[in-house]
Amino acid sequence: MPKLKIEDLEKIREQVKRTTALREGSGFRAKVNVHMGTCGIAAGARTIMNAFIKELETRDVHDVLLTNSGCAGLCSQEPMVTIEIAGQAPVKYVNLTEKKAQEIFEKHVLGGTIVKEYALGIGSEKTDY
Amino acid sequence: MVNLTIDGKQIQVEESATILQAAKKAEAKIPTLCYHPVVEPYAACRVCMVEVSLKGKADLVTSCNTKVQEGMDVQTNSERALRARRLNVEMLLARAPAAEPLRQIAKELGIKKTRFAVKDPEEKCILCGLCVRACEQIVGASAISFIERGTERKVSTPFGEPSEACIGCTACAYFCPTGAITCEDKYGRKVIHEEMYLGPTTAIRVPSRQAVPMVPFIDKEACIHFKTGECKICAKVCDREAVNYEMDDTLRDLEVGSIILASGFKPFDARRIPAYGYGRFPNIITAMEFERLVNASGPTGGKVLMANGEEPKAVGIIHCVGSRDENYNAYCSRVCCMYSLKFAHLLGEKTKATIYDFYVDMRCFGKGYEEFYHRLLKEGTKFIRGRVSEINDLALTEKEEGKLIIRVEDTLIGTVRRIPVDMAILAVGLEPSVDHNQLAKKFNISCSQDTFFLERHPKLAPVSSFTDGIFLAGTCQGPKDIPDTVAQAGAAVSEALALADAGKVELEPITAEIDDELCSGCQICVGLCPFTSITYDKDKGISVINDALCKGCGTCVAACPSGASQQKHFRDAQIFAEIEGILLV
Amino acid sequence: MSNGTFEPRLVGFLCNWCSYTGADLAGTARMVYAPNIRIIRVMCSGRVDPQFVLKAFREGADGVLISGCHPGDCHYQEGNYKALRRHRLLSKMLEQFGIEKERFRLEWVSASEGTKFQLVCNEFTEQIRKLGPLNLHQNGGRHEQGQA
Amino acid sequence: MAEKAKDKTYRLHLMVCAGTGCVSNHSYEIKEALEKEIKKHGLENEVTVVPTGCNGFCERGPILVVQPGNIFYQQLAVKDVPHLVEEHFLKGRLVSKFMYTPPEEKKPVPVLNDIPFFKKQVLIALRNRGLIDPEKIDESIARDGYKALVKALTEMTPDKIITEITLSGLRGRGGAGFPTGLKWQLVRNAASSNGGGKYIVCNGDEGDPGAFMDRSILEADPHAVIEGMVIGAKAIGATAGFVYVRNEYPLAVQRLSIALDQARDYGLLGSDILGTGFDFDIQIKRGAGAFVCGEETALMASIEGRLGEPRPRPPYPAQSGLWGKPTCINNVETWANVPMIINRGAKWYAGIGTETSKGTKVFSLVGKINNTGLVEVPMGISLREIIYDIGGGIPGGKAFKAVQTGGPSGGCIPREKIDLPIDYESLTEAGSMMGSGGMVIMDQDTCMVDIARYFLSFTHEESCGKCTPCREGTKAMLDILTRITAGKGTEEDIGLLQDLALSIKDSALCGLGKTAPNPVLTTLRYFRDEYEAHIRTKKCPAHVCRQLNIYTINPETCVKVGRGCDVCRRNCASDAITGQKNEAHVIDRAKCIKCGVCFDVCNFGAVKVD
Repeated sequence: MPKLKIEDLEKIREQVKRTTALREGSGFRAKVNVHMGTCGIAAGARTIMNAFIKELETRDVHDVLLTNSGCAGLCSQEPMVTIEIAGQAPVKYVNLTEKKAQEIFEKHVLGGTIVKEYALGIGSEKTDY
Repeated sequence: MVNLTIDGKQIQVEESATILQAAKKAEAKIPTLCYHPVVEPYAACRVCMVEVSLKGKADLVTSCNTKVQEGMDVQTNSERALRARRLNVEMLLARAPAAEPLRQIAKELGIKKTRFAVKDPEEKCILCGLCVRACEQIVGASAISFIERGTERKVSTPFGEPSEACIGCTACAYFCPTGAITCEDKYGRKVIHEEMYLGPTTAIRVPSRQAVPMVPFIDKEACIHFKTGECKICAKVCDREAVNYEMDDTLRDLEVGSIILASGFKPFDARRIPAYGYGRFPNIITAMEFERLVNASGPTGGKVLMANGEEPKAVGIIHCVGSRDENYNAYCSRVCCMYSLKFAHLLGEKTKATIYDFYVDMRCFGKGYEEFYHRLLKEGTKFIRGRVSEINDLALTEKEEGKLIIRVEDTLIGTVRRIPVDMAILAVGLEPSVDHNQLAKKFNISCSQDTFFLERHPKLAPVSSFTDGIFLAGTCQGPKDIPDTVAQAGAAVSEALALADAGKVELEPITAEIDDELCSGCQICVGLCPFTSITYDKDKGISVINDALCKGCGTCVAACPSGASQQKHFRDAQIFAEIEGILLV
Repeated sequence: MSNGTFEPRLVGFLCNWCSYTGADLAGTARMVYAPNIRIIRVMCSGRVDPQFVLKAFREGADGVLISGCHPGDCHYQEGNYKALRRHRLLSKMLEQFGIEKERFRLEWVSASEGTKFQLVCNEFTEQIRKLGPLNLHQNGGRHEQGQA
Repeated sequence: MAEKAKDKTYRLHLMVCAGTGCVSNHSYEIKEALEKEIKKHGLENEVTVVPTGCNGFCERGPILVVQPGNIFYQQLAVKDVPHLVEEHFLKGRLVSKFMYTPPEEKKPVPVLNDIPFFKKQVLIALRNRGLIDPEKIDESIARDGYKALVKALTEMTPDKIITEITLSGLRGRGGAGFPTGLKWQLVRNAASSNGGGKYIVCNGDEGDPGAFMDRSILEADPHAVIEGMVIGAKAIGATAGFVYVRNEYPLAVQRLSIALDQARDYGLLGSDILGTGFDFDIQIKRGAGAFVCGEETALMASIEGRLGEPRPRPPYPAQSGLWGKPTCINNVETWANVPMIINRGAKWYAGIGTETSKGTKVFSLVGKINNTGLVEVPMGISLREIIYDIGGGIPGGKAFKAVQTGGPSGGCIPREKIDLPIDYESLTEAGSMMGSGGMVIMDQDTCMVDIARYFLSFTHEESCGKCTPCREGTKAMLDILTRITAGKGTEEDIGLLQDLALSIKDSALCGLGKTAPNPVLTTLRYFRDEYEAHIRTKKCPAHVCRQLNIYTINPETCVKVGRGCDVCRRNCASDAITGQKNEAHVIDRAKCIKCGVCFDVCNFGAVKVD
């Protein structure tokens, strides 16, 4: 392996940080919580999850926390996602598809505008973490 | 310089001094156990602890390794120092109750008995590490060290096995203050002439007591410094700073016209005849040892004494030891008869002993020699003709008790006799010197059957060798006595001078030559010449012989495929003709 | 040659420093040895050209002896080693010519070994006597016919 | 493959503790099981498993922390893995039965930071524990590893570095607490004799019973130590460094070797580091486990290949160390602190801790405490906080009696001093010392004479034997203490013990000997009554010294409760107990060897000890 220069060190740092940032637990501007209870998974939450992962990767976004939780209690409207922009009330989206997820990610998570047509409501209960 | 106070006394010492050294100057006594001036301080026994106040801070330190500092106030016997010292000595006493220096210090400190458990009342080792440090720092061998930890600690060689690193210098035993390390005296025989053969020699000595110049030298074989690079004790104690380790044997190239070899002889080793008991019984000595003994500058001041310091009452002199003997040397050593007679005479002069002289033939061939023999006959020496078969200490009668018994067949009366004596002198013969063979090779000299150098001609060239310019003198050519040696040496010098006086040397006429026309330049001859006298001339494409270097062996001639190389006086044609000639009939 | 008892004709090449002096010693010591050997002095056994040996055989010698200093004692340092090598090679060649290798001998005799020289001469003479004459000439090997 | 993994974003990171404690509790098996299960559920592209260094809460191993979310699972077994994977990682439901429940509470605490054990800790030396895979240099770099090195090499002069360290107030974490900046300054100023060169040494010869912070740091974050050493080398002008680590720490040696190789590959070690023209390399020297080799002069002798025994100081290593060259020796923890100080500045570091002791200190909590483990706390924290808040108090609701700090060289601090704020000075004041940071907690059932005897037997065993006070003195003290615990002590023994202790402290050659009497001195100071009880009434108040115990059987309990179960008689080694089933059993005092087996085996509490 060739010896590193100072700039290389910085490059490695940035590159690896992206993948390990999740472990740090703070400093995120938004949290995307995919509800992955049995009902959610049955309704296709995995696809939604993968869609978000793909978005994060392709857009090279590192300050958004993607996580999952159990059933939100509204099994009929699964798949569901709760999006919480730092300092704002969480918003729940229901009946999602891959396409909707992409749109929500772009407009709400990155843009800060709530995509009202897919939203269930604002200010629902907070998750534990 | 540093100013400090020791026990209230203001003194000034060098900056590099330790408190212990300063205390010595201030005449304050600090007991020590693990300290020795010639090795590095170890600070292990903690007996030399003193209380030091510096800048308002008081502390206990070991005086052996702590350097002095400006303004130190040292209390060698403060309550605090004494308490630590006493307790440490008391604890050490429990470990090594048999260590004398420790008991002495304990006594001085008023410790009568240790309160701690004694493991071994015979233990002497106080683990001061002087032996380990001496072995490492002075000897440089590091053959011993501490093994185990804590109370199990002890001095040992690696794995407790005899260490190859040990050079047997016994420095550890010497440095041991308590006698916990001892060394065995393997040379149990304490005899007065031990200076000659017995015991390891000292590394610094004068060659002999009458040596000129009377200057000591360092024997590299025995010196620890040359084995390990350490020690240098002699330099430390020499006030004149005369010890020089750098001085080395130097090789000097001298260009000379002729060489006289006078490499001398070595006495026959009497140990080779076990029946004569040399080395096994005390008071059986060789002629050289007797010479040393009887010498006024010898170990006894010239008195003839036995190992126990008494004068012998009967002495036997045995001729032909190793000479005229098919089993050892067949030749006669020529000098033994006469020196044996001299010994008999000296013994008669210096002692009241009965003297027996066992001879095979009395060979008194020189001028005045026979007369000397007759004088001895008159002096009462008992001459017995016969070769001694054995010397032992097996007494058959009370009279023989404690004596050496010489068994011999007296050929004049035809009976085997047992002669009890107190001392036996072996008249050992002469052999070529130790490096005789290497010399012969180096100078290309042949040796005769008796292994001495061979002269060119016994009658016509008795001091020349087969090599021009190399002459022989003295016993390297054959056993001879002093007058003969002097005569031969004179002759050798004359021969050499004759050459020098002529100022020129005639070259061998028999050198080889190369015919330019015939030489094909194959260079076979170049590699063959042992004298590198043949070189290849690149320009001409032929080999060329340097006449001055060529010795005329003709090896190149025999190998030349084209017959270009020829030896003067030994040309191929000449030899062919010779062959034809001798085979005509 | 002769009728009655066969007397071998031997040629000895002796080096000047050891063997020739050794022979001299045997002579001055009046040792008796077989008179069959005819001696040629060379400065060194290394001077002995293989041609000399062949020539000796061609001229009618029944045996050839080369004698030099003991190994390591050569007056010229290593001439005797050269002789040793040549002896080995030449022995092989002689066999191919039909000359028994026993007829060609190399011995080390030092200047002090008069006795050894006597011994070697007597032994060699006896050996050749047993082998009989070389008879090169009867087998068409006459030198008048030229060499191959 | 490695390159690809670097870019891969995972939804979940499962941080499996791979410190020695958890590894011996089969954490590698857990890791394998996790990977297998994850694959089974097809989650391998969403979830990754990362082995980390010691998490610190060793009591609860094997430990798994799920990130993001900081979910703390503890005491996992391989059989639990399928359930855990399915519930949490697949379905997203936290599994509370694997969570930690603090002793006094009923509800499990899911999040690591909410667990009291972690809440009060401030991580500097252990900043990367549980967050990176110590065998991957990239992860260390991502957590700002070698950032301080760049700063030190490009922006700072050696003097500036030393000033920064001096201002931070960092003191040696190995025990004595010598100001690190000052030490560096001394080494920097020292003229190097015979041909130049200076050395850096990292002392990882951790030998105190119950202390394992050096091991944990080397295992969890070897790059922090390497980085600290390179910065130190730049500051003092050294070209070569050694890490002296015990061979009994195979995992630490292995991780450090890997880290050194990776750093060398990256050009962070060796010649021309990061192209700045600075040369420095580090070698590992493995020690054979002699306690005394933790003493700096003995350690250097050992590195040089000589007998590992101390030599008198001065000269200090700063003047004449390894092979006679000026040498800077610091402890593992000290080195690990250095990069953070350079990164975040002396002011930040000096803001933590007390007036004289700055920063944090890592302590290992062992003994009679609920939360055994490794904790990093700010200086000045009280013993009470450590023992009760972080340590979770004493098991079985027993009373706290004393804490031994500083290992066998330290002393016992009694209950009365529980509110002592911990720093170098306060501990020394209390007769103990900071030491390397071992904390052995003792409860009411601990006999302080026996504790002193235990520590003395350790120092006696580990004394190199060079100097008289340590070699003979520890033996003498141990003999006396053994005598006292066997009920054969006399009134004079206490005086003699005190004299010996003071004299050894005063006159021993090295730190080992000078501090060896501390356990005796502190127990004499705070628990003299226990010594007196052993000597005068031949009783051990804690019933630990069995030779002083008198065992009897309460006949009533024996018959009524235990129905003369006969277990004690069958187990008695010396046939001292007589009796039959359903009858009261009796101990024959003459025959009793006081082994205590009957007391241990009696299920009914019929056997009494007095």
